[in-house]
Amino acid sequence: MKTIALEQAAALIPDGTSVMIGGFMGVGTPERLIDELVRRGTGGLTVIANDTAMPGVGIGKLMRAGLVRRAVVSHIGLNPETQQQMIAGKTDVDLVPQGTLIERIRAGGCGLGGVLTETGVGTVVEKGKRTITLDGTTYLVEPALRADFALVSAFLADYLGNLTYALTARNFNPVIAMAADAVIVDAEHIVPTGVIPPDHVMTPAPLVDYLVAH
Amino acid sequence: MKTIALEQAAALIPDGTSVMIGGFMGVGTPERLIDELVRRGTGGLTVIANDTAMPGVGIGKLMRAGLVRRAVVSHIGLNPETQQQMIAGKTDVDLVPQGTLIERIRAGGCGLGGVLTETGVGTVVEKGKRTITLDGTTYLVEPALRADFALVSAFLADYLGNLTYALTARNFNPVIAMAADAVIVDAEHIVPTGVIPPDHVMTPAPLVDYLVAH
Amino acid sequence: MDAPTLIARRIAQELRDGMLVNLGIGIPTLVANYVPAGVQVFFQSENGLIGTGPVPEEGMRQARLTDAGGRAVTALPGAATFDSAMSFGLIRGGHVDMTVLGGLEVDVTGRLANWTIPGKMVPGMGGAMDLVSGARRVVIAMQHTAKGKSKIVPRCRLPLTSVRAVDLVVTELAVIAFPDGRATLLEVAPGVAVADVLAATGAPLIVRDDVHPMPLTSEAIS
Amino acid sequence: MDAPTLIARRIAQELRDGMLVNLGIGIPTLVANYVPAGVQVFFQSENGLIGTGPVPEEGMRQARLTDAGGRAVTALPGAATFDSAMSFGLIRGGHVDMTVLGGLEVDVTGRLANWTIPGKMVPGMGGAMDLVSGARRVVIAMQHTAKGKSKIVPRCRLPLTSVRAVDLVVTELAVIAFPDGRATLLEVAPGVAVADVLAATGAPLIVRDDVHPMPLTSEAIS
Repeated sequence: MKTIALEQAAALIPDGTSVMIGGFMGVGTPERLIDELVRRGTGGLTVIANDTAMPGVGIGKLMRAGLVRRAVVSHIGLNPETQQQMIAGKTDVDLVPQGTLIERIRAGGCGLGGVLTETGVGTVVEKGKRTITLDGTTYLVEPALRADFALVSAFLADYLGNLTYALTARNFNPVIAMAADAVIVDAEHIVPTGVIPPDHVMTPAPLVDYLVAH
Repeated sequence: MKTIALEQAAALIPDGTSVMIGGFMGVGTPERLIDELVRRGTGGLTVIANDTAMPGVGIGKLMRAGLVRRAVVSHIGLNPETQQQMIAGKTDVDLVPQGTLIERIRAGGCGLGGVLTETGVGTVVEKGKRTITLDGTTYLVEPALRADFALVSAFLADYLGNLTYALTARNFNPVIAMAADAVIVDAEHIVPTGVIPPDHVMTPAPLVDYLVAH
Repeated sequence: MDAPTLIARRIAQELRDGMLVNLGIGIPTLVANYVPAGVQVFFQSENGLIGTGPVPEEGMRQARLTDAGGRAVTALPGAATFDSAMSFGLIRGGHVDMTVLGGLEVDVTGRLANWTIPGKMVPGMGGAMDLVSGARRVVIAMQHTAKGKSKIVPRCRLPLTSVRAVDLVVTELAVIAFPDGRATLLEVAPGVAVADVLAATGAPLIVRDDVHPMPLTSEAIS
Repeated sequence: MDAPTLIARRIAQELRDGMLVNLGIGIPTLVANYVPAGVQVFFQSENGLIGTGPVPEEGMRQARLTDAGGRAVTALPGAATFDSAMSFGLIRGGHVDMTVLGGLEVDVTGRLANWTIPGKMVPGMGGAMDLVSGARRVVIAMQHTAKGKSKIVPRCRLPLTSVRAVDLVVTELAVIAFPDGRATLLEVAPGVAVADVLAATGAPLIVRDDVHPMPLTSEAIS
C-alpha cells in the first residue's frame, strides 16, 4: 500500500478507463476523489456503481461534468441529468438489477467466472444472455465484472491499509475493493495499526493499493 | 428467534437429515450440540462442513459414533477414522475443493443457482459436472448447496439473535447460517441487545431460528 | 381515510412477529407506521441495514445512515449493517419474509410491471427485480386505477419486473390474490361493493363466496 | 544445511515487500522463518486470517486463533480475520501474490499433483486446488526425489491438482521454471553440478546458459 496525495491519486486515472465507485445515492462515495477528477476533467469514463446519485452529488458530479461515457448501474431515477444524457446519447447506460450487479462485481473480485441467478429471467434483462437449467430451474448466466480502478470510501484506514466502513456507507465499497486492478481509498480517518481489531476489519490491507493522504 | 434448551435443540434434528456444521479442524464448531447429538445417537446424517476435524474432536465425535452416512467436506486428512469409514463403505465422502464448497453453500444461502469456477477444471473434480465457456475460459458449473439444519458456533449472541464470531472461529459459520432451513446457534456469550454495534454484527438476527439457552 | 393510508393499514395486517420486511418507496413506506401492537418486525433497507427506524429528530442526523432512497433514518437497538452483496443475499436467498412494493400494472396471473415506462420513465430497476424474484412473500401496494384506467390488466403491456407472480395486491378498493395463477377477489374496502371493484377492474376477477371487508390496523399512534 | 532449510531459504528470496503469501503445511511453513531483512509480507491462513504470526508463547494460546492445520498461532498488529468465503475470494481472485505448496509430482509442463495417492492417501484437496488455480504465483517446495525416484516426471501419474502450470519448483538440488510450458533448469544448489541435477531428474530439462547457484537468505534469527 502506498500513501499518495489526492492530486496524484486522481492523476493515476487516465481518460477512457473503467472505474468502480462506492456509494449508494451518494452515501459512501469518495467525494474528494470525485471532485479532483472533475477538476482534472478526466473524461470518457466507464463508471460501474450502484447509481449516479443525485444531480451535483457524488457520481452526479461526474455526470454533470460530462465525464461519463458509459454507466453500468442499477438505478438512475433520482438523477434526471443522467436520464437526459442517456436520451441524448451522450452516455450509454446499462441498467443491471442491483443484486445481479453486486454479485457480478463480487464474482470478478473473487475469481469466479460468474453466477447463476433467477433475477431477470423472462424480462428484458434476459435479452442477449445465456441461460442454464439446473434441476428444472432456469437461471441467467451473469458474468463477472471487473474494472481498472476502484474508488473506495472508508471510515477508518490503518497505516497498513486495513479498512472499516460505517453504517450504510459500506454498501458497494468492500466488494469493489476486490474487483479492480488498482484500488484507491479515501478514508475519513487514518489511525495507527492495531486500532482496528482483526475481527472488525472489513477490507484487509493487502487489497488496498493507494491510500489518499490527509 | 426462539431460545431453546440444548436437549430440545438437538431433538429438533431427526435421523437421516442434512446438517451443515461450522468449524475448521474443530475450531468454531458447536461442541455442545455435537455432544448432545452423540448422546441421542442421531444417525444417518449427511454432514456438510469444511472437514471432519480430528478423532474425538468436533465433527470427529459424530464420525467416531458412526452417525454420519455421508460427509461433504474438503479435507479428511487429519481424521484417519473418517478415512477408515470411507474405505469400509460406512460413510460416503464427497471431497469438494474448499473454495468451491464454501461458494456453493454461499450460493445456496444467497438464492443463486450456483457459481462458475476454474477450480477443478481438468481434474477428477470435473467428473460428471457441466462446464461453460465464457470469453474463452472454461469454468465448472458448481451448483448451490443447502441443508435442513445449520449448527452454528458464535462468540456473542444478543437477545435478538445478532451474532459475532471471534478470530479464526468464524470460518464457515456465517455462511452456513444463511443456507439451511433451520439455523441453530450455540454462542459462547449471550449479551443484551445493543451490546453488539450494528457494524460488528456478522450474522443479522433474522437469520437465526434457535439460540441454545445458557 | 385517504387511499395510501387505507392500503398501508391493510398491508400492516400481514405483518407477523419476527418477520424481516423490505418496504419500497411511496405507499409501502407508510406500512411501517401501522405495525400491529405486540408485533415486532425487522425492517431492511437494501442499501445495507436491518433495524431501520424512523426519521431522526432534528439535529440527530447521521450522513452515513440512510434508507434505500437516500433519506436519513435511525437505527433501532439491535440493528445490523452489511454490504450490498449480503443485502441481496438476504433478498434473493428467501430470508426476506415479505416485501411491499408499488406497482404500475399487475396482470390476471399476478405478474408485476413496476420499474419502467419505456420512453417516459426509465429509472432503472434498482433492487425491484431481486425483491420480486427472491422475497418469500411479495405484496403490491397500489392505487386501483391510474388516470381512470385499471392497473389490474389482462396482460402487462409494460416490461415485467419478474415472471414470478406476486402474492397479494392491496388497493384502496380491494385485496386480490392469485391462487392457481388466477386473480381472485378476497376482500373489499370499507363501504365498497363487489360490483364497484369489478367495475373498476379492467380484467376478469374470480369472486370468492367469502369476500369480506378488509381488516385494518389502528391509526398510527404518532 | 538440511534439505527443508535449503528449500525454505531459497523460496524466501521470492518474497517481495507487501506481498500476500499463503504457505502450505510442511516445508512451505518454514519459509516464514527466512523473510529477508527489510521485507514485510502478509501471511494468510486460509481458515480466515491475514497477519498470521508465530506459535504463541507458553500460556498465551487462544483456542480460536489457529492456522489452516489447526495449530495455535499468533496474530500480528494489523491482522484481519474473515470468513471462508472471503478467504477463498482472496485466493481465487488473484489477491494472494504467492503460494508455496508441497508437491508429489510436477510434470515437464509444470502441472502439479499434490493432493492424493489413490488407494493410499486420500486426505481431500482442502484449499490446494483453489490455491494452484487462483494464486498469482505458485511455488512448489519439495524434495527432488522420493524413495530414489524423481518427483519431476514426464507426465503426472497421480491426479492433478490443477491444469494450470506452477511457476517455480524449488528442491534441495535445483530451481526449475516452466517458460513456454517446458521445464527449465535455472539454478543449482550450492555444491551441486548441473549433471547431478540431470541425473536425479526423471524427465528432460532444458538447461539455460546462465544456470547459477541458488541465492539464499540468511539463517533464521530465532
